[in-house]
Amino acid sequence: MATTTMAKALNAALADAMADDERVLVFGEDVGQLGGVFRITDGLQARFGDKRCFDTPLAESGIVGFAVGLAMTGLRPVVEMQFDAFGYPAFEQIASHVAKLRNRTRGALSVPIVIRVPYAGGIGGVEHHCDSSEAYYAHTPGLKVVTPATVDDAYSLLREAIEDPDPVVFMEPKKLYFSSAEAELPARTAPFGKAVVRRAGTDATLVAYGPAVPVALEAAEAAREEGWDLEVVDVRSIVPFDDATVTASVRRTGRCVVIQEAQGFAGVGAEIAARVQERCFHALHAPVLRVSGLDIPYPAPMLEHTHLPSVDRVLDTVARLQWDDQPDSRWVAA
Amino acid sequence: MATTTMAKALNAALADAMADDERVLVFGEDVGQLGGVFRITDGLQARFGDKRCFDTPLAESGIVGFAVGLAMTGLRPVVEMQFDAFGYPAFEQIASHVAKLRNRTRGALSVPIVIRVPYAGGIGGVEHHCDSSEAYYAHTPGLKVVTPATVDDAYSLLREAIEDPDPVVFMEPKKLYFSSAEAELPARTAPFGKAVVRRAGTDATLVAYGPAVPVALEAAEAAREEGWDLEVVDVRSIVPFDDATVTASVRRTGRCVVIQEAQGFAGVGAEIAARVQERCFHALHAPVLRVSGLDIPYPAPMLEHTHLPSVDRVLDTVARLQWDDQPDSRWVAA
Amino acid sequence: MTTTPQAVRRASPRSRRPADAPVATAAAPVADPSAGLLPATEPVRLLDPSGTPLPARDDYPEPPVAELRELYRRMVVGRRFDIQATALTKQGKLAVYPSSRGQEACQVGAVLALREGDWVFPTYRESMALTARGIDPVEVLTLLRGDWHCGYDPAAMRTAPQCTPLATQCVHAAGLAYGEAYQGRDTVALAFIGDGATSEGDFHEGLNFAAVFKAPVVFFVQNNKYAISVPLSRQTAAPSLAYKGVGYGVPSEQVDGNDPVAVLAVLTRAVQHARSGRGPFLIEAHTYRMEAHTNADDATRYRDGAEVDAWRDRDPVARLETYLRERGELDDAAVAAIAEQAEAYAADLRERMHDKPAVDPMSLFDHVYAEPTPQLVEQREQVRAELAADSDQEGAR
Amino acid sequence: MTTTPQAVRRASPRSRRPADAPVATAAAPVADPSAGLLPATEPVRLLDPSGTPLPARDDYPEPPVAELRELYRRMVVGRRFDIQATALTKQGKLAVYPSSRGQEACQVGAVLALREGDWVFPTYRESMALTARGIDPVEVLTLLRGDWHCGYDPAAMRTAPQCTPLATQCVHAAGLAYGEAYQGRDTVALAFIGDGATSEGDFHEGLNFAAVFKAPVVFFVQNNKYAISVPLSRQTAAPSLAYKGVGYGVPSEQVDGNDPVAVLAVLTRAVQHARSGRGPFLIEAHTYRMEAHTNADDATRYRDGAEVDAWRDRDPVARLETYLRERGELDDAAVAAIAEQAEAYAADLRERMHDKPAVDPMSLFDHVYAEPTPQLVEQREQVRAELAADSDQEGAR
Ligand SMILES: Cc1ncc(C[n+]2csc(CCOP(=O)(O)OP(=O)(O)O)c2C)c(N)n1
Ligand SMILES: Cc1ncc(C[n+]2csc(CCOP(=O)(O)OP(=O)(O)O)c2C)c(N)n1
Ligand SMILES: [Mg+2]
Ligand SMILES: [Mg+2]
Repeated sequence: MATTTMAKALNAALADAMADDERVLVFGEDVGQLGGVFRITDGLQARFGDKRCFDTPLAESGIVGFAVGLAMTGLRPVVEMQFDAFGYPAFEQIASHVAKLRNRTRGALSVPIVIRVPYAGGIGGVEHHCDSSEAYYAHTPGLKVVTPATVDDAYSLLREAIEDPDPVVFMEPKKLYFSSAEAELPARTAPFGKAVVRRAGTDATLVAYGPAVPVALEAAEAAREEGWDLEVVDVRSIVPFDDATVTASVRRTGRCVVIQEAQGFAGVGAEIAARVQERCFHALHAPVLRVSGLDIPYPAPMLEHTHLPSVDRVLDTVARLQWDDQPDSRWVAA
Repeated sequence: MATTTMAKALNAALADAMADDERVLVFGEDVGQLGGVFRITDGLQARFGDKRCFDTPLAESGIVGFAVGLAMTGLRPVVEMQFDAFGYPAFEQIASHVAKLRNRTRGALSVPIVIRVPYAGGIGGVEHHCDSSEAYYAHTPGLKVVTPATVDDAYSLLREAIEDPDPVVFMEPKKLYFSSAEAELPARTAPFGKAVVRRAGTDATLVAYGPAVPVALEAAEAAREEGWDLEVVDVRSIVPFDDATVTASVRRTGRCVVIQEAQGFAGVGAEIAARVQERCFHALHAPVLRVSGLDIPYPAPMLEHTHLPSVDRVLDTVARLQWDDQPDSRWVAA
Repeated sequence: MTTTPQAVRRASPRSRRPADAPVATAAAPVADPSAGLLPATEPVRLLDPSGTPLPARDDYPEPPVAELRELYRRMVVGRRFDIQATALTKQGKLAVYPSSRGQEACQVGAVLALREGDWVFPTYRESMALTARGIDPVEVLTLLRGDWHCGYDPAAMRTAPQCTPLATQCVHAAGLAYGEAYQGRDTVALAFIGDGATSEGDFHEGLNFAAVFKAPVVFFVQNNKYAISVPLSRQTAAPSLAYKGVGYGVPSEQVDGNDPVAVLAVLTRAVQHARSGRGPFLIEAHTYRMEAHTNADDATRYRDGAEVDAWRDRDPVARLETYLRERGELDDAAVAAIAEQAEAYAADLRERMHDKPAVDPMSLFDHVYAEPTPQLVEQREQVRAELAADSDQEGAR
Repeated sequence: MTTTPQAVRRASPRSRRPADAPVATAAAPVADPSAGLLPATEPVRLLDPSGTPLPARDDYPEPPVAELRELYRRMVVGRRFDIQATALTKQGKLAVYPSSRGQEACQVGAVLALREGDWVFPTYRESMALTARGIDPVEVLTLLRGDWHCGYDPAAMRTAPQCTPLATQCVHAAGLAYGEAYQGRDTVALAFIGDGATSEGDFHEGLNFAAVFKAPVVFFVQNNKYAISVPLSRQTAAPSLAYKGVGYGVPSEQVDGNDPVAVLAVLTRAVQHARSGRGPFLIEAHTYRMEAHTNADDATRYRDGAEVDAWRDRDPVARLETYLRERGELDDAAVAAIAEQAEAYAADLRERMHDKPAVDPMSLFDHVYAEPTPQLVEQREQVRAELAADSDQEGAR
């Protein structure tokens, strides 16, 4: 086992996929000679040539639309949107074509494209570089949306994304790129559609994904001091979603906090909270609570820590899980 | 009081706003001489001249971006995205500029633009003409998102949208354009941020917006036969959301079903369900349930009725509100 | 008896071209860097509006007469189809129909210039192009009848689903053409686009990607003067839409879009250009939409009858007929035979469109993903239960 | 003492132009429809790379010498600012800085060609343009220091926030310019854009809107040969980026972007063109980014030192200095005085950037909407409570 970073694991996944399958092409802005602004595609052009890994004109709608055309010829495009907010120019191509082509043609055409999106903040990035855009994609039927929180998941989910017959929006938490862990690559972890219990606990379940997973784990550690034994579930696969693992956990613990970095309103966390209370109502001792980014545009670097879900904010929220079985005073009608 | 349609009310709102405020300009695709494909801008060019109501090149990102520039000069642009899915090419302009300009500049610049989006289905429209895209906007901080379900709300909310100092995405339910009602125009109804109880009831609350409101009302009528007296809340203003009215209703009734036409996953209904259970947990006799469109691309006309939330689907869901206080058998763990 | 026009029989598309599709480099400024890129100032025209041949041109040799006869035949069938489809809207058999009457030369000419293995990227307006391509007319109308989105098998017909989000197909065509070349096939992609849609960003990005990757795409702008109600003067201040090519390093040409001979000649050369590895080509065809945008549109709101009438005199079908008759390539009997074919085609269509098709609601879940997600499986069971309850109720009545 | 360069004093922008901004109509094909629209094949150049004047041109008269001296002064100050900003990144006072060294002639020349009341639409790279425009350098760096997004008041400075989403500012500029004209003001909008960003759809839509609405916009492409690591050859196959104008009916010109005299001359004429109601103008300046994309980038990965060295010989600052000295408009003393001004400017900036600014987290809620929504009020109270708890804890320590 060697220590490696998530960035390196993603790079290895791309390289291994390209080595195993000639049809895989990697392209986007600065992914060629530069190896990507985060070096996720480092060395691919040198190793596989500039026909298999190449830079395109600077135009995201073009990149995604070009990938659609390539996929129609049987190729397997893996494209990079350089940063989250720079996927927006491609939104029409993604929502109206990538997501729908299989459906529109009753399966005659498919678009097994991987759209890699480095997303979320916590890295002191300037505006438009730190959006959490996963909900836009998760709300669009026809797309799969996955996001790793660990090094070996980064490798495995990306390999699976490239092999998947459907388009996958692959959300890469930027702040975890240089997190490292022992990992034996090539690793294969749980498949799409499976959530994973990262930490077992008995008192409440923290459900998190992507950049929020380490926050949840840290909060769970800190919660021991307060006498709470928290379970942490890493969603990994937002679409398809693993109801079974999440509901099993919440039924066991009877309490649930959902954590996401994105602004809260109508985000993925809302969906998870809604599902959990639908399915675990009688097991719940308290409402399902949410911790998320504030409902504001992503703030400037010096203020991002106030925006981001912090361990303290998670613990405050856990504290509101009505351990005394008394209603939350905030919501008691005047 | 005269009988009028929602389309006519919207047209009147635009005309009155233009008459009252010289700064209001109306533009987009086919809004000039043609008066819009739904005739919402009918007669505006003839009455106010082709400098105040005009056609643009066919480019939605351009239309919204042009509106941003115009708004910077103190004008009040009201633009039309011809159909829901044709707002997607403008998504970057909307998410990265319209939503954020005030924030980015600490209030030095503002973008009081109204983006009108005829949305949702039920009219036998071909693909890409029937998307429910409200969640994309509602999830984007900095935008207000409203949607009328009645004729006088259509007038009043549009007038208010044009007067509002913030950008407003104004979602017009296409299938209600030609619904008519007695209305005294100019009407002023409840302001932004207020939900309205459209039907009082005691047994459960149906929360709905836009095209789902008539479905909710019809379901509430039909439910009388089953012995249920249902309250119907029309959300109207998705952002800002009226927690007070919704939670007051659910606390009274103890049961809640949220209805939206959009695909369910991570939609506005998820947010509402999550909020309601957070805030009304101890008043709830059953989980908050949701009725929505299926998680599929909007289907072809001949199949849309299977997709759309129907009165029957609402009643089936109401039936699952655990009237016997027994858990929903679907979710009882095996 | 099949009334579907035969697909053109030409060489198969699989071929010998090497897999390296070189990437263009921006040339350093030279004497006249736009040489060979700008279109001629006047549209190419080989027949005058009355059908009289103009002086022959070396650059655009007249297509073989057999092709012109086939062009005529398909145009006649296409027009008959178009009339039939419009009639079907009145009978409530079609939800909506965007007629392309007046654009027969463009729609059929473009398709005839292609090989069977080439790809077409049509918009919603290209119904006649699709019938000319040999697609079953019932399948062409699936979208507009509303039983499903795309009625034909795009892979089998080498024809993308008709594209509604304007201009988005331009980048698909670039990607497909590049992907085919990358895999050593000499496929050409032809992207149809309207005048209005050239204002969209994706037109720009599609041309640019095709040019930079030297992808064999023909971008074929049918400038029919309107985007729904909006006249060309609101779309552009350019001398003509063909002048957009030079900004991408893409050669371009204008053509009289109501001159079927010129359309076929110009398209044939453009397709050759693309197939020979010289990258994309842009064509602007000047034509006119004789009908309203769709049957649901009211064109009298934005254009006057005189304008439409003026274009009646430039009818492409009559023009080609006159020419072929003058050349002795068509006589009353042949014209009548083709008209009869067209009638049979329409009658067959009418008949097959008579009954509402059976559409299975459960199929809604089949093609969202390769395998439905657990969430969709749940929703499918719910719908199945609803349908069962409905049919129980009906049974009970 | 203020070290901020003074804003140019020219006539005020409010003016007498009538409110009707006519809409262009596409011209019918004429003899040479591209006449007056295509750029000259060679970039305009008035000084050779060593600073020696080239033959005078009627079309581009040399700007008044007072303006050239001012140009020089601001370029020197700009360069010093740029060096200082880069140094601040190394000291951890700035998160990131995209240097524009090498592009001084473009950045300063463009701003100098404008009146105070005109509007500038800069990208992230235009720091020198902003300082030349008279914006407080600390406010220019707010974005990159990270205390807020836009540090200056755009309305007061008639300068839009620096735009990161590439090319999106092009349509804003079109809208603003049209809105100003609509209200009878003769404001010109100048939109900066990079070579790479011309590939984005919004560049196309911006040019097109400006052209169709005859909006007084100057689109100023600084072709610095790279988009981060991607060379121009990957962006376009066009003869040059200036050739994109004709496709919109927009006249264009190329200019040697390292020739400050030519830049000011070409920009001045383009601004006049726009202000006179003749619609937008497109300029491509050939220049070079001497530094990496930002301090975080490693340019050695994609270009070699020889290429960079070759551009050192075309340094715009030295070029103008030589020329002004040769003309006797600048001597050692003047050069030293300006250098001193620049030093003072940098010292002032250094000092004022020394301390981390105080940023109030509660301000996060102030400008999302004109009034915070009830949801934001709730979140604000939560954050207030968190901060109070934090400071209690700190107090308790
Ligand atoms: C992105 C997008 N915006 C708007 C529309 C609505 N729309 C459909 S057809 C049309 C006009 C298109 O005009 P043109 O490109 O000239 O093609 P034509 O219909 O004349 O063949 C419009 C605005 C659309 N389909 N897609
Ligand atoms: C829409 C969008 N896509 C991608 C990026 C990321 N990005 C920032 S700068 C840049 C290169 C821009 O190159 P160019 O336009 O030539 O300007 P330059 O940086 O050379 O001044 C890229 C790709 C972005 N900011 N916006
Ligand atoms: Mg048209
Ligand atoms: Mg550049």
